[in-house]
Amino acid sequence: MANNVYLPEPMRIVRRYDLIDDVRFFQVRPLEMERALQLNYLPGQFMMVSLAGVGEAPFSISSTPSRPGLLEFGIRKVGIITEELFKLKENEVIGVRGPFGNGFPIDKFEKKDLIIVVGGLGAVPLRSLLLYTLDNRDRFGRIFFLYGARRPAEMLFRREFMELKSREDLHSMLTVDKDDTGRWTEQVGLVTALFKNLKDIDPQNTYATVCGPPVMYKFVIDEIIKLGIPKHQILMTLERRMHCGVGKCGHCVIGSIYTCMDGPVFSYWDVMHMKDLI
Amino acid sequence: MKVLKLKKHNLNDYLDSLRVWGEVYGPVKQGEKYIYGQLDDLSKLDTKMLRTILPVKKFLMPPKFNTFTFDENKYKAELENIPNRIVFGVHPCEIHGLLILDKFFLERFPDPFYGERRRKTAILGLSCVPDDKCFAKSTNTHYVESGFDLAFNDLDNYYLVWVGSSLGDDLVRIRLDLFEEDIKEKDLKHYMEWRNWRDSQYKLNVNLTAMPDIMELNYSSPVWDELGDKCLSCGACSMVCPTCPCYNMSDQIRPSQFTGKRERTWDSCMFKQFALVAGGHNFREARSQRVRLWYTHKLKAFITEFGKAACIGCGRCIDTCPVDINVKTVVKALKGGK
Amino acid sequence: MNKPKVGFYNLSGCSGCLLTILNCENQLLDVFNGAEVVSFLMAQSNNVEKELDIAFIDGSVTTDEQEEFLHELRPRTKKVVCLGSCSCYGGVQAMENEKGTWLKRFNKVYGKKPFKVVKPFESKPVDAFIPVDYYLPGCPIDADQFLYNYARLLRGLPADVPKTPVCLECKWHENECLLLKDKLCLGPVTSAGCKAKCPSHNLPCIGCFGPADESNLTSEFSLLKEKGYTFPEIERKLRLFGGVKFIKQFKSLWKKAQK
Amino acid sequence: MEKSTKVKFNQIRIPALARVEGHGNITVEVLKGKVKDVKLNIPEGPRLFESLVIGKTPEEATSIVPRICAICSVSHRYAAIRAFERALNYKETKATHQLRTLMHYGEMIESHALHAFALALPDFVGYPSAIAMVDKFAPQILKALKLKKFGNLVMEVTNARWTHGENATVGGFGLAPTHKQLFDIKWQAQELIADAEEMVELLRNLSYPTSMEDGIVFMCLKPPTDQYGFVGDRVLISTGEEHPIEKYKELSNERVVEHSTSKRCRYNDRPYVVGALARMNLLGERLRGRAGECFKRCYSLSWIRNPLYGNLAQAIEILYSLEHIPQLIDSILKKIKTLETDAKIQKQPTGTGKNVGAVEAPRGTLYHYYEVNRGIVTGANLVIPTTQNFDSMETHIRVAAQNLLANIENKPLAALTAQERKDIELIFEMIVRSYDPCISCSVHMVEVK
Repeated sequence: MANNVYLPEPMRIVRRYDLIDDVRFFQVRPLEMERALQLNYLPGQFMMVSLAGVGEAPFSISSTPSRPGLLEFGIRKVGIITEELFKLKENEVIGVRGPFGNGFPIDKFEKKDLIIVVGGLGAVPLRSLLLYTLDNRDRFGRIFFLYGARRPAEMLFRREFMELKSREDLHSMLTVDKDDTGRWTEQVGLVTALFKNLKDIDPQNTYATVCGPPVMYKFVIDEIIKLGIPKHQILMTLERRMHCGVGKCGHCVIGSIYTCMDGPVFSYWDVMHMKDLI
Repeated sequence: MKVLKLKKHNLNDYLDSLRVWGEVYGPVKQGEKYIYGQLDDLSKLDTKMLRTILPVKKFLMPPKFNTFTFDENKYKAELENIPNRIVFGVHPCEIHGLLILDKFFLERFPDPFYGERRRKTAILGLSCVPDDKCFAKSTNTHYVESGFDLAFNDLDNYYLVWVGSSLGDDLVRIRLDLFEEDIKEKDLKHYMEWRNWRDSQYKLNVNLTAMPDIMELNYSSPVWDELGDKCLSCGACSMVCPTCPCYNMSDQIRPSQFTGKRERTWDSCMFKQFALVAGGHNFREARSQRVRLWYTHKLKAFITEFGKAACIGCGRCIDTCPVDINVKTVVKALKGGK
Repeated sequence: MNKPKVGFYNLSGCSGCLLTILNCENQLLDVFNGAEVVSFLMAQSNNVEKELDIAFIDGSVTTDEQEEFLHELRPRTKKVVCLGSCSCYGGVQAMENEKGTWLKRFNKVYGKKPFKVVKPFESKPVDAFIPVDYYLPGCPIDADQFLYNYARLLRGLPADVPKTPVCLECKWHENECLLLKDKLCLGPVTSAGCKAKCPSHNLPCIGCFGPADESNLTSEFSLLKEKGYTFPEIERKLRLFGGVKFIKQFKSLWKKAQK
Repeated sequence: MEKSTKVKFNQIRIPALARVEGHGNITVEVLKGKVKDVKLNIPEGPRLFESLVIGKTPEEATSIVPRICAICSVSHRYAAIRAFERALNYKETKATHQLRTLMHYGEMIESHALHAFALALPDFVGYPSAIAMVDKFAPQILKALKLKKFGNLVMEVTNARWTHGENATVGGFGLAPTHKQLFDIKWQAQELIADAEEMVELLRNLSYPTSMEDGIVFMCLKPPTDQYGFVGDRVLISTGEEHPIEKYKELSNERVVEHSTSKRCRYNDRPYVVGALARMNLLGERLRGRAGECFKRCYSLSWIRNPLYGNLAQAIEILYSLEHIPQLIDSILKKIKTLETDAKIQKQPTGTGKNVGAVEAPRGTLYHYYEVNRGIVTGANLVIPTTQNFDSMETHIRVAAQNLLANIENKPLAALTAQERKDIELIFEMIVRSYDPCISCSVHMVEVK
């Protein structure tokens, strides 16, 4: 059976280091170079990571397809599989299959302005989108990147995002709820407070993407709605229990939606329309 | 489509001859109920059966089976030891159930485990006469045009046999001598009379028209809480439903060495852990939410997804739920208020 | 790599859960090779009591010696696993069957002469004395469920014991529903794992795996009541393996249902 | 796990008996070269089973009593069924009886294989466990495990589970086995006979210590036919007496002792022994076939004095059971059509009555007595094989201690070398083990009025 959708593909862990306290960065690649170069995916898609004897779980891809050959994940230690994943060292082999899910509708973003709003761990999938748009900078309009973390020590990819601050073609705003270091040079306050800095938004020509903890959605979406952006141009990514990634096992079902196939990226219109989605 | 005739007294001989192709299964009485059992002994075959406890899906995605064996990090799919099987006696409604599962498992992201078993399972349909729990006429699943290899229509002392696939044709050719090819006008008349008579035998009508709208309107209805209070969360409804496909995965390893298997078992969205994610959040904590999901998924979501409800009117839920929660009672509760 | 150190212990019980392990004849060498079995009194005589990665406990606590043993065991053990209904719930011996205090019942059986060897008391589950990490219920435990979890625990993974109702496995075996045949079956409120052995033999579930994850007792009661069963009949069945906690929960629910 | 009380200077103490079911320890006190006191202490926690069955239906009680002990759960179940059926005037059909016999053979094979080969044998060849023996005795251990597994299979097929199966009930069975299952058992039994005989030979060729030898009174049930067997309604005693099981109280004379949560038994104020060795001594002459040949080859006058031959007796009983299974199954298969109806449970008992029922458990005669009032149990009394054997165990330990000390010129205990002490302790343990004691069984059975 050549195309077994459930068959994990062996991949080697190339690099791993802690992003923050309980979130670890994993860079993996297929064992064969040829296969590595064939890897194709969209920002917002996810992979099923498989540890033989332990099980499988879905993880958002954090790398961008515009930098081929490698896959990157930011994984929080929260369950049995991640606990085991954290025990693995560089050069060990894990099983990976995918990509799954719909991903962000990149084509629709062409020539449009883009507001990327991140809370906490939401940086994992949205980093993929951010890096993708920066790598293809001329295809998109203005890009606003708003990232709120609780404390400086809880900001994922902090150094990387700080470096991006110097780019003139990106409006990057980083904020923390509270600075407990005394050395934080960026904003302090909630991510919603950053919206006042967004100038001259043309709502019909702007897409907003949001990812963060459930509590954040409501407040952030209120702000986006205030900007007049249509509901179908507001996109968010959601989480559910998954065993297959391909709409079979049923665990991620919500109404007629399989989060793994029809999501994990949904428009705010979907969310309003589909009960139980958030 | 080719149609043939088979004299009734030749049925057992014919089924016996099919063993050259694969294992032969059919309805067998077990206690007061029926199951699809292996027909080592054709005298066990009972063509009068109404519904088996488990539907045909048990052949295509067994309650528990291995998907992969593994060592260290090499996975090997377990697809080789699946035998050829012939399942005789599948009623029209259940063939409709198979068509739904086919869509589900074979269209987007084909499932090789289902696909391989489906390919190796010949479906031999059999006409039936409804009892007071059947409502296939309401779901329009009481006749079949596709999804089978052979379909037997019982007309007193002979069967009209529809050949529905090239495999079906091959199976006929194993004992072509038992079949007659000349369908006469009186056969057609006989068949039409039988249809009319059989259509008149449906006593139970469960009207699913407008269910999506009704369910939408009833989203916050207290009906769900009442059903949730009553539901035993035993999951039996999911096990017996011909269109319930949900499953769980678990990796089993040996204590002293790193070899193991990845096992797949039937699951039910009626169980508390079903939508529980790592970190402890449960998306459907309340039993009422789970009952609502089950019925909404069957009677509303499937229509959005596949254009028709995932209920085939087989009556298994009516026959199975100890506390009388089933398509009939739920639809009634939603439509009639109480 | 060092093999994990494990110990198998038996308190008051029938030893059926340890016997179930010894009954895994085909996997027995695997069981003993996968770990360093430092203590297994029933199977070997060269037992050493030392630091443990995992302790498996069969049986309930009924004497002061056993209580002391648990307090001695816990600090030197990383994971404590209860095997079977006795250690998980107290076992049949915890059903507080007849009226009166435990002492009264004890004296009735043994007379008033005190024992010199031990001080006995009413049977209690292990977690009444020390924290327990995992529970594998059953009377006795199921061999496959044990082997699956044993391998997981040796690898440092948490136990995985789904407590879905017996009905799940019962349907897998294509049994007729005994409740629908008006039998007093505890299937819907009892945890599966037993492979539905009793219903598969036309015998109603006696609840030997203890409560399911989400036992809807209220609904089970109304159903059984409808079928003509009385409170004492239902209670007697639930008491067999339910354990003290379950009995209490069941009593309060029953009172609620009466209102 | 027992309290690590300090061993006194004049004591030999074995703190926790290994490779037995349940908890026991031995203390032997010696004063001036004379063995003063021998105690087999049983600190097992009481579970008050006698009280648990009161107020239950016979059906529920039959589910409760096997939980007394996993190793003889089938015998407990069978004894309870016999007692209830005798009390409530049930007639056992032939098909039911044969299925029950098959189930009982299953337990004999499994329990004996576990005990003789995995628990007792390691002592004779100097290993701490059967698993440790694999290095040198792999083929034998694998054969033993195969036999044990087969016993479990028989119990699973007849009684639904290895341990605590629920299929056998008052009035019959929940579900009769299928033709295929029975045929499979028959074939396997035939194949295993050679293995069982080989294991008998292995045990026959061991060297048996003699230091504990002393005359023994034996008791067992008398099978109703002139064949060997494990059930009956009369009791045979090696003194030549014969009594109905209704006299079980006078035969066992249970009493309470301080150092044990189990009661003790004597007959005519003498310790007596039940179990495989008793059955062989009293009924061995009835054995035919290969088991009969083995018996003739193995039997000697030591068998009436030396409990260690109990292990060998068990091995011969495995062979006996295996040899009888094929013909038993042939006879069951002839009735396979009626089996499904004949052996099926009749309606649940609701009657009134009282009586005793007895079976030979692997380790000896087991009596269950119940009083039932309109379908509810109002009284129970159970006498357990191990309880009956305890006094004899103490007697033989005493004899052994005296003889072993005499062999080393009655040295004071304090002067014993570690090896000398270990050798003595090993003999004590071997004595206890040879009775295949089931300690958790022994603890719980006293009369409730």
